[in-house]
Amino acid sequence: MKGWTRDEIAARAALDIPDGAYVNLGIGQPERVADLMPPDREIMLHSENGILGMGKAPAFEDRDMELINAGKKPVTLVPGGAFFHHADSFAMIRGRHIDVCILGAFEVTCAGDIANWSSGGNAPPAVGGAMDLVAGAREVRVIMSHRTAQGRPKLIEQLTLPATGRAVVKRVYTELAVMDPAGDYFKLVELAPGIHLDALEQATGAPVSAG
Amino acid sequence: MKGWTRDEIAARAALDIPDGAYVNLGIGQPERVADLMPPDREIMLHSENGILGMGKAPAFEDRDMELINAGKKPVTLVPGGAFFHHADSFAMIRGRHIDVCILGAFEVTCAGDIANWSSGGNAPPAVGGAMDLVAGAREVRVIMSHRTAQGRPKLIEQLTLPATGRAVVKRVYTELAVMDPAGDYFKLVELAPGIHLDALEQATGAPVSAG
Amino acid sequence: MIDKRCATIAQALHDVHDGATILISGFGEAGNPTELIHALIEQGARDLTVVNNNAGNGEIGLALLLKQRRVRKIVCSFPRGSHGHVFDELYHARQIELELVPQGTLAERIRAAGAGIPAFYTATGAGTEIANGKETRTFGGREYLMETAIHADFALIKAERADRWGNLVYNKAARNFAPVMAMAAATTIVQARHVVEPGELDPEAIVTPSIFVDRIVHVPDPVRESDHLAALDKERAS
Amino acid sequence: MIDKRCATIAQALHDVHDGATILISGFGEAGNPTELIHALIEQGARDLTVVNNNAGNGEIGLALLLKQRRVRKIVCSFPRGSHGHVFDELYHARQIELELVPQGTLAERIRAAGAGIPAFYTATGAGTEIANGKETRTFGGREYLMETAIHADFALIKAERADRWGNLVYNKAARNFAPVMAMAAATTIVQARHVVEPGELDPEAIVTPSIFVDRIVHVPDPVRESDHLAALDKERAS
Repeated sequence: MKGWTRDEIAARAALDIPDGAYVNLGIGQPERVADLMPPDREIMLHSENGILGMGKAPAFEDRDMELINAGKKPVTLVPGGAFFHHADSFAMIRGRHIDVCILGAFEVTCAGDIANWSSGGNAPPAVGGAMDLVAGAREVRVIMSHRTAQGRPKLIEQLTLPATGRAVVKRVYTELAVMDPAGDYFKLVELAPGIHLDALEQATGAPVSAG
Repeated sequence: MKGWTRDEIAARAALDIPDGAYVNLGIGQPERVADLMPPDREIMLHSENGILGMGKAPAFEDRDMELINAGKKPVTLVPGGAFFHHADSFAMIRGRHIDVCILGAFEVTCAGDIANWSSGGNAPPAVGGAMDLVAGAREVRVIMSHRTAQGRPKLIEQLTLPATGRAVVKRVYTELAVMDPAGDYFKLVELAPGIHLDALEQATGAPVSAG
Repeated sequence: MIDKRCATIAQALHDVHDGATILISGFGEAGNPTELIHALIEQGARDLTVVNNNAGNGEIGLALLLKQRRVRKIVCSFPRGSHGHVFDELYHARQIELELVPQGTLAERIRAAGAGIPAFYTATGAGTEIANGKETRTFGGREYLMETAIHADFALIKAERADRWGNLVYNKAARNFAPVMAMAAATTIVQARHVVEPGELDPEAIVTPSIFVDRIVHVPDPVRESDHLAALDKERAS
Repeated sequence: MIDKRCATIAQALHDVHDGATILISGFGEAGNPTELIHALIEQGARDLTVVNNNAGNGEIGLALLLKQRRVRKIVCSFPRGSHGHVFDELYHARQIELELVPQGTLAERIRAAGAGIPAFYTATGAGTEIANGKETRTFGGREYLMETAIHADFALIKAERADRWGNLVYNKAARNFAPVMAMAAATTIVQARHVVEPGELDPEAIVTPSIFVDRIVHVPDPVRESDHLAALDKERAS
């Protein structure tokens, strides 16, 4: 079972972002979405630590460790970007000004619950801005692999890990499909090429509706 | 009965303001305090509408109606002054960053209650920043005439007008005396020259203690 | 390409509906979006709820909107002024509803809406008439009132400079309520003295980041309310 | 004349008492007041409660303060990092207390303290472990948590420029928590790369007005945490 590559997933998620949107991208795989935006669209990237208008990573010799993103990596600022403090930054999030937030996740349920902050081990708990983002962004979307490395479904009916938020995820992009949490099932939006519905159902820990 | 002139009252109030204080002065008589500061002191004047570091009134031809104070009169900005928005301005007030606020008042009680926003007539009620100031400034002081034009005491035991705040006034300056609300009496701090204690007691609608 | 500039002021206000709640910036005459208000009068929406620190001066801007009987309710801290006769008459004739809010509570309630805070506590107004009908609660031995967010459909604000993304800076004390109002409305409409290209505003000095702004109208030479009031005084004296 | 500049960094920190609550600015390495923290280590106060977004990196600044066992409790949103071994070890040995707060709630709780708001409501964390033991309340059909202000005895922050009154501007994303922390502490102590005369900072662009600042120390060439971490990595690899 192949489906979409990681870049194809990111490009598919990028397709759903409207021109002019204010977007927050989670650390890791969601960051790729910025590089794969359709060329006709201009979007504005928000970073929790007080940046609107994040640009691409600078060359190593140009990096400024006082211009870093939420993942603590050096970035740049686009013309029209702005700096602000943390309370203002989270006012943007909490106040529903971020149009789209794309996060990674350990688990997402068909009710839109998400777990992405604690893998339940004995490492110190660390939540960062994840709970603020899922509670505040107008549209919370997730890019994730469909199953764990051990083959267990990550799109399920009930979270097994601690929740980041409840009933907040509107869309999930995986290597197999695009699906929308719809209450007690996932609504199929699009199948990856070469993936059949029964294979998707098999890989998913909750009902899937193609209708 | 003479006592202090209006400027002498303002100068007496100015004496109590420490060097380096952040001060908010109410509209009218309290504004005079700024002009009568001892020359060895540097204070920073706050205006509710987003100014720290208000300077003197400009010449008529230099006035800028986008640089006005809370009383809507043109002012200037001193070097080291700053502009900010209304929520930040009242964060300074509510968050107890204003060291001293000097207001006018219709009535003050020995418990420190103050009425200065509504004279109880049928004009539309208007509160402005008065309630925020009395609730938030670290030290609320009042400059007022001791009695009404009709000779009724304005320093009393119970407010007859709608309250601006309760148990907030720490010191009152009048033409007769400086007094501190002390619960069920006013504590005399200083008598104006030529004023005797019994005359002060007569003019005051609450017990006065000289001890 | 993102361009929030509107070709005409009418276009910027085309969708204001009857019954809308509208935040209007300004304190005294500093920061009043007078041209936007006049365009709103042209536009015709009525039964409005308006939130402003004051209640209009003379017969211009907000006072004129009131005079045209387009405002059902005003939420403000200080509906009085040397030229406040329009509001005064409506108030005494019981033709306008007034919600009086202490100035700092007003600013904070607007910010709360913009910041996703449904309610907060403040000591302002505890023990006064303002507390009537409000929940109180004690923290650390002191009494506080619970105050709720003021959300709005539109904000009309005035800025000094805007870029096409909607980043804004203001002029001196004309900043006042505009930054929090820009945060709290579903649609924020700005009149700006100068419109510049993205990158021309210093990113360290932008007061309202573009995320809070929806539409920009270029009004290079806004009317001065003080000129209007002086003319009004002269007319009355003669 | 008002002059908040301190002659020495030690003087700026002389009155930090055992058991104090201290806000420390910074996110990643941007905005960390490393020299102030090192001076606090010299100064000797212990049993501290520290509020910071993270829990220190490498063996510098906050991590070094932790390593010296001077911190009883840390309040933060993300106590993890590629160089977070000092906190990790203390945490696993149960030698430090952790209060985990979502990042936006942390910023807002600090701002609330600075703005005189004892408590507010937020949807962040509703329905999660973060809600345990917290009051919840429904507004408009949605569940919110009540969160309370975080007051502090001291704030240690880093700025780009300060004048002698204490007006501050920052550098890019090094601004982060500093403006709200400056508001929330009884005593705010600033290390600034540049110290200038009043009037040199543009009054329209001042981020932290002087009212929030108590002491200023000139630290023209602060250490770069990334250099320290690179050296640490090199040492370990060899």
